Amino acid sequence: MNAVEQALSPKAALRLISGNHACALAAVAAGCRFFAGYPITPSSEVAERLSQLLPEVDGVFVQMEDEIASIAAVIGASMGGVKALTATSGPGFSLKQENIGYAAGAEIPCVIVNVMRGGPSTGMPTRPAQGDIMQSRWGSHGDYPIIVLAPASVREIYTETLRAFDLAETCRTPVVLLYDQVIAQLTETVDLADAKDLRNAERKWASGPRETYQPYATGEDGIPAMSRPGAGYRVHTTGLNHAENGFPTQNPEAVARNLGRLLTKLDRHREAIDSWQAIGCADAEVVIVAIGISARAATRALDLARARGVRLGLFRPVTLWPFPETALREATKNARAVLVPEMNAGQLSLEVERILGGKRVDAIHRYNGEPITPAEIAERAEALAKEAR
Amino acid sequence: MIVDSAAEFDVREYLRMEMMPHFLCPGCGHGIALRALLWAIHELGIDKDQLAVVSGIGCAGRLSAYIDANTFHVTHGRPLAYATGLALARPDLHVVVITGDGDCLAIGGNHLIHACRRNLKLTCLMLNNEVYGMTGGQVSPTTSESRLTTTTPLGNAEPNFDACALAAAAGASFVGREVTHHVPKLKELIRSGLAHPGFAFIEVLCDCTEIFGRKNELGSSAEMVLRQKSDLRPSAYRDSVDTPFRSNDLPTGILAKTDRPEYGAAYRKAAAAQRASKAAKASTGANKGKA
Amino acid sequence: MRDARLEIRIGGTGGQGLILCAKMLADALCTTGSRVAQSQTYEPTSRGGYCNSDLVISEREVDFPLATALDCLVLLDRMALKPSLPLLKPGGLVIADTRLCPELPAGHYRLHHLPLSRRAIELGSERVANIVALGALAALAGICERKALEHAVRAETPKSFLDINLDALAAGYRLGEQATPTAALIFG
Amino acid sequence: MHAVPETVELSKRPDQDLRPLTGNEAIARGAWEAGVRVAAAYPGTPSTEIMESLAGYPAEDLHAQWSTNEKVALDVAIGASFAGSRAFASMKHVGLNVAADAFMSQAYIGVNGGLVLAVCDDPGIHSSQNEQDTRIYGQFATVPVLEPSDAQEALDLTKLAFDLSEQFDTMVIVRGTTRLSHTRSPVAIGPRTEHPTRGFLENPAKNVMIPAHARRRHVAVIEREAKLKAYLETAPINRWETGDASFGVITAGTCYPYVREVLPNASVLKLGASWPLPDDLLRRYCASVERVFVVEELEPVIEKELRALGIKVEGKQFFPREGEFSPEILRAGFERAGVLEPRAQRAGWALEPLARPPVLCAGCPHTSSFMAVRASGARVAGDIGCYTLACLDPLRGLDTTVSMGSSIGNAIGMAMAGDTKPVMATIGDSTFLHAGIPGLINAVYNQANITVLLLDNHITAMTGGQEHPGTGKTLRGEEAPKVDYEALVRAIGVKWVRSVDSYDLAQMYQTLREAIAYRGVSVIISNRPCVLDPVKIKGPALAIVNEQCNACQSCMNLGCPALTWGKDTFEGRHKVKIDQSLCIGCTLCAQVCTVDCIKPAATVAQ
Amino acid sequence: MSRPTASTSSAKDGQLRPTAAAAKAREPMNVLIVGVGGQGVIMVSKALASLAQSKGYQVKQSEVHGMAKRGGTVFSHVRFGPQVWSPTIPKGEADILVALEWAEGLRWLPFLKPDTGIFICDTKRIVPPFACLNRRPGAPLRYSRETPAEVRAQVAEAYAIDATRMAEELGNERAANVVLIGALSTALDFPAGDWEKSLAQFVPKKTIAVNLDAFRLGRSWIEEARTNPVVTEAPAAKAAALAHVPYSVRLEITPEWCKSCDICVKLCPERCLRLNAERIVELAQPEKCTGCRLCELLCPDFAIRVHLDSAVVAIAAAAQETKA
Repeated sequence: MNAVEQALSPKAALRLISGNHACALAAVAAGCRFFAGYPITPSSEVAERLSQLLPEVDGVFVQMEDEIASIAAVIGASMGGVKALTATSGPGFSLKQENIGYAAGAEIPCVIVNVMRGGPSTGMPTRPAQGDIMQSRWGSHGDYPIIVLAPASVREIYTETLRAFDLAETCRTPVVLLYDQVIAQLTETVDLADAKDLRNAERKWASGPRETYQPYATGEDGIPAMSRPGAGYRVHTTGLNHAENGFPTQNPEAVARNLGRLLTKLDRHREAIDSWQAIGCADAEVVIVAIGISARAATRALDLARARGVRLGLFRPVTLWPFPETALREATKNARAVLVPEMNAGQLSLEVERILGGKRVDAIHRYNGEPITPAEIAERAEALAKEAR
Repeated sequence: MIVDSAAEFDVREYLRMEMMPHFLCPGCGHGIALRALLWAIHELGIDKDQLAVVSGIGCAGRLSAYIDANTFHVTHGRPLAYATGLALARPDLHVVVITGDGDCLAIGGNHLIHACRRNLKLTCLMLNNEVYGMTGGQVSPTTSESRLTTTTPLGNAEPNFDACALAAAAGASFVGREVTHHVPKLKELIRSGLAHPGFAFIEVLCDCTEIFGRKNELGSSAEMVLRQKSDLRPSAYRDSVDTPFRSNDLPTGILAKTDRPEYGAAYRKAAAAQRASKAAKASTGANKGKA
Repeated sequence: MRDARLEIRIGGTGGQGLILCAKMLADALCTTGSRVAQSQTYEPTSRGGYCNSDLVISEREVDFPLATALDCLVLLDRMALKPSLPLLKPGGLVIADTRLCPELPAGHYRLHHLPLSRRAIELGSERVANIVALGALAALAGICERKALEHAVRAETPKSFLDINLDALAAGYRLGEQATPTAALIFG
Repeated sequence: MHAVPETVELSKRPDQDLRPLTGNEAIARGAWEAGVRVAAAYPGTPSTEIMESLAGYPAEDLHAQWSTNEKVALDVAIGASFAGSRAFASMKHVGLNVAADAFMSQAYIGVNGGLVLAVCDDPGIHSSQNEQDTRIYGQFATVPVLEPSDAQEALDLTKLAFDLSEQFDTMVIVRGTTRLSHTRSPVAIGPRTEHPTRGFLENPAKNVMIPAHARRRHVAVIEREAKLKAYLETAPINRWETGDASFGVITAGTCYPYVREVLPNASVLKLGASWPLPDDLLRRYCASVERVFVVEELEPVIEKELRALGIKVEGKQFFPREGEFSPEILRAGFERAGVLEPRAQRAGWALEPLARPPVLCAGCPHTSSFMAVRASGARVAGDIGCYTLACLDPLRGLDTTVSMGSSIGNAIGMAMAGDTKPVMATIGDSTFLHAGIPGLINAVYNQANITVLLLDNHITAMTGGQEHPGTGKTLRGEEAPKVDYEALVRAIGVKWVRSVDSYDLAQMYQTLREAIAYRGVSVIISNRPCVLDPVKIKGPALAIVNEQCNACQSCMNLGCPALTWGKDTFEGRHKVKIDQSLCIGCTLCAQVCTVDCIKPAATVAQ
Repeated sequence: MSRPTASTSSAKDGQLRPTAAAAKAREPMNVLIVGVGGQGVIMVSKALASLAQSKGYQVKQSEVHGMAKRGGTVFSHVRFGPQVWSPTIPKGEADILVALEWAEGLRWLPFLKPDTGIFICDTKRIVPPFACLNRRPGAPLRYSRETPAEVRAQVAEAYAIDATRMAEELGNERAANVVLIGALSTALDFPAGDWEKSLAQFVPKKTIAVNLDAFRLGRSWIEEARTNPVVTEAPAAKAAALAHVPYSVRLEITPEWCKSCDICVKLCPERCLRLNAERIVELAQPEKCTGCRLCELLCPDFAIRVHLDSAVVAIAAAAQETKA
């Protein structure tokens, strides 16, 4: 029994584990056999853990010379048909953006963990923040689709990591696992017993004769079948705009056709992609929309407020991007106001405002490295509820 | 023997014919270097399906598109990093990197030195034409001093890299340099590089006639091809009678070769050893338990 | 619901093994069915600077995993005093090292001034002060079974340190069991 | 090829002694013994060693110089004669063409100090562009021509020529041939006789050739011819050797020993001067034999004169008008004429002789120049010099070669006539100074669109390495001002001038192409010393790494004599090997080698 | 010794009187020394002429200059005797032919006296560039094919000496000509000591010792060869096995790929390519193409493919022939 099997054995189902370690464990469980990274606080434990785990499963861990090299190596490994992961934090995430765009454009599956810390720039390496919400969606240039998952607990890091690989592989897209420093380095008791029901999805591999194979031609699902090097297809992969045959083109029709397909491909898989949690929203006067540690504080705030007779609800997008818009509208349809507590100067609230156009949206913005406390949320939400009555 | 297979090697068997003719300028040395690469691949009998070519951005980066193999045209400066991932994940593939002087030494310089140090089995073919050709002729890390480029209108004042010395200093276990005029020799060098069980860095001095040559009045392609070597004066000619007339002295051929352990194999070996030792422990533990 | 939540902080300086002892405690609690969230400060000056390790213990899944109101505070250095004391619940339990945290301001808490580090020195290594503190905390707070804690200490200790750690844990338990509050509840 | 030391020693020992001298050395000795004061020449095979040999005599005895061309050399000698000193000029047959203008006028003027012109013909064309017969020049200008038959006579007749010159107030030609020049035989030498300067003779009517003076001088020249004829009737330089009266042979110069070789006992009239001819002597001799044969190399000069005298002679119907004579040619002629029994023909062994034409030396800098010339696709007017050899395979770099300095004028004409190819002239440094400069001036003046490749190898290489005004040294090796070609060319008005090291093949290719692209006169100075002179260059030899050679023949294309085929082949083509005793390490082959298999021999396992 | 000229005519009464020509006393000795420029032919002939002159003979030594040092044929006629007329030796009259190079020796063989001539020849082969002009596959080396054995059958007395190797073994390749002088000395009546004295005047001071060794080696070699014929074949004389391999060179040009860069045209060793009116490469002189593949290898656009048709068959055949 190797470390992974041990970790996943029923006896060990209930265990104490940190967020970053959960991510590492889940990655291996999801079939990830390649990790490339560069040390950066507060994500390094993912790398450290995988450096122990991957050799156990005949996978490869490599510490690269920088974050750019890390994402590049990850995409390279994935081009080779191997599920691959990298993990980083703000400054490193910034460095990775060009190549994330490449992975999106060339439709190479990969998973990128971004543990959010204070910013901008080097910011506060050991303090939590939630300032990469927009970057995770729009970080690379040009238009491209991407999936961003925002787990709020150690257990969810585990499950969302599994899901990240599933989505990356099935949708042929980079998936960002976005969580904050608190969750990353928090050690929690988690029950992994019910998390073992993995889909462990495989990429859609090319089949059929080489002569008729078009690397970027798709069927209804909008996801092209990928060719595995060595399988005899010998295709070209490029970051240049390309036609269905994979070769660069500047033909406007071909570019529009293929890029248009790329930009809408996730829409056809929203059922699998979308994930959220809505607590007590049905009768809530005020719905709190939050992710990560802020959502954890909000959960407690719900209890605090109910004790004082104020009905609060919580909408927590687990899939942050594409944003579960419909679910948010549904969850907030009865609420008089929405409160968005977030550890940044206003990112999630922008998206919420956009989606809920016209509804009262208030926000708590915190960027001093201190998590927003349940009491603060409760207090503001109560005030908001009273105001709205 | 370096000349043997010329007769049976038809480069077209390795080209994506639908992509031809290629987009390179007339007389571009990259085309010659590409032939040498494909020839070497042919000689080694590497299955095209098992061949992966990773290239960066620039004129050299575009070459991968013409090779009938698994080809990856990646981001600027990063082909070595992509290739590192690919080669580590897929040790069964033959991974070749085609990169240019700017791609490899400027934006990708960090990856180069670490690839040299890491010694993963990769063949890095750096086509050095002394200039950023794709972007219209800007100064590159290998542009010779005093040369004119679109960004050095006064003549390049920066010293240039000796890429091979750099790679060797960074620990590359195989370093070689050749000019395009010596196609069979270049093929042989690349072949040795491909066969080398570790990281092989090969610099090919290529002419950029249309942009660099024209700007610096270096003559036609044939003249530039000849000049590459007369300017180089490989050390072999150092003592010849024309010594006083030329100063450059860049060596060619295999310039460094060591048998350091290959990273991927070493890593896998260590991992396997660890797995074996754990399995042994586990089984003895289980036996004890039974007893 | 508030009753279902217990918050413990072990405060001191970097290098005192605060996180390790919090983890041992968390492990012990975990085996006994509690849900634990353990977090800590990661200061840029992780060696010698202020450091703490927090445990939030709950019967069900911990909602907010960070300390909001401490039930117990272990002070292994005076540095931890200032950031931690304001979080202390009224009437909370404070265990402070006599040597490294000799003076405490007046407040509404139960204070046990114990020679944790001195006892550790007597045992042969100041580095086991954290385990002494862990024993004392376990004894005074009564939050976990001694056997479970001993098991956790065994699991997390390298062989060469096992004896001294177990001795330290026992010494801590003794200190805790014999202790009477060195200061009465003070209403400031 | 420089001064012969033993001759210098001899000059210190006036007692008669036998020394092995070549004909050229003997002519020089004769001039020295005759007290010559000023001597000038332009090198030209086979005459070159005459002046080199003269320069071996003490500087206090005579001034000897290389002049820029033969006309200048003759003018220098004429000047010295004007000044009353014995003067001497030497040249090859075609050199006299260059000097002909001065020569023809000087024939009218005559001499003050004795003036002798040694002209060496080249029957058989060993190293020339034609085999013209200098005796006709003597006839044409009414200047006596003495013809030595061996080295001893070369000495004797040269000495005599000075005396005759002063006696008859005429320049005298001593005519040699390649065979005389380059045959060594024992010569009795003598001391030098000083002839103090006579001083300038102020006599404009004789010395200034305006029409009025010249008309009178022509009369004097014709009178002089009569006097010379009279002298020659009895002169001991003519020899009547008796023999069988059934036939006789009239001959002169180097034909004489061949005649004697073939007909040891025949009646022979050996003429010491082939112009003018002693009519009476000839009549008397012809009357003494039944048949008369004239044996003379090249043109039937004597034969025609005899026919003009009404004497029945036989000659050119048996002995060819072209090529160098040999005993077997004479034997064959006499056999055909029926005076010799045909020899039994032996069934010869059919041997196909190996073609071994002269080639550019290993490492010759012209090689790379002509590689580039060839690649340029230009129409090339060549000139006289080693580089004329570049017309042969494999360089095949020349389209025309006419005469010294003709290349530039020829190129101008080709360009003006609208040759579809770019037009180029290639000319050596010495040839350029000899006769190329006026052509270049003409090109600029007439705005010709041509490229001139000035092949500066720092020496007059073809004739064996003589100094010239571009080398910075005189004939005697003293420092001299050096021509700055680039400045000279610019002064002429050429705007596009570039110097290039011809060992830099790529640079050579490029410069040539750019020069051709320039509209107007462009001049490239290819600057590389000759590998033989003034010092023999020998660098580390190169060798071929045999197993790497793919027999592409790129190096064989240089035509380097150090390169040949080894025993191995590749795809049916021969692999190359380098003769290390010939290789000088110029690296040109390595520069064209497409597999980089040419390395210093020391690093190549043989 | 008197002046050798036969100029005994005298002028009397204004008329030149005839005299008898000097009778030919004895045929002179004719030695023809030949080789290639740079081999030292002139030195050999000077040494011989000097020795002959010191013995009181009339000597004529005639040679060519000029082009000779440029790798061309060099010959020197040495004639000595009481009376020598022609400076050159008539065809079929040479008593001894000394050749410093194999093909040169063959070239001058017709000058040797058919019945009594002695042929002394170095087996060294200096192959001129002209012998390699036809560079097409299978083209033979245009060098003399006759073997020493064949020559021996035709000549009265013939010696093929590997003088160059012998000199190399003595430590100075350049002394090969002196080995041949040694051989020559056995054919003439001069004492060995006189030869050595003459030699010493003509070789560089530093090399006198090695040259004297070379001389003695040449002498003893001949003496041994006379009693015990040495078989020395000209090296690789029969190395024409690969000649006439029937390759047919064919260039396959893809015109739409050619970008007119001119590299192939400029670097083709045979200059057989050109750009046509459309600036596309074409094989202008197929008869010159050797199939060297340089154009194929250096074409950046892959527009040229060289085929050596039936190459496989030909190579196989040639290999078998070599084995046989």
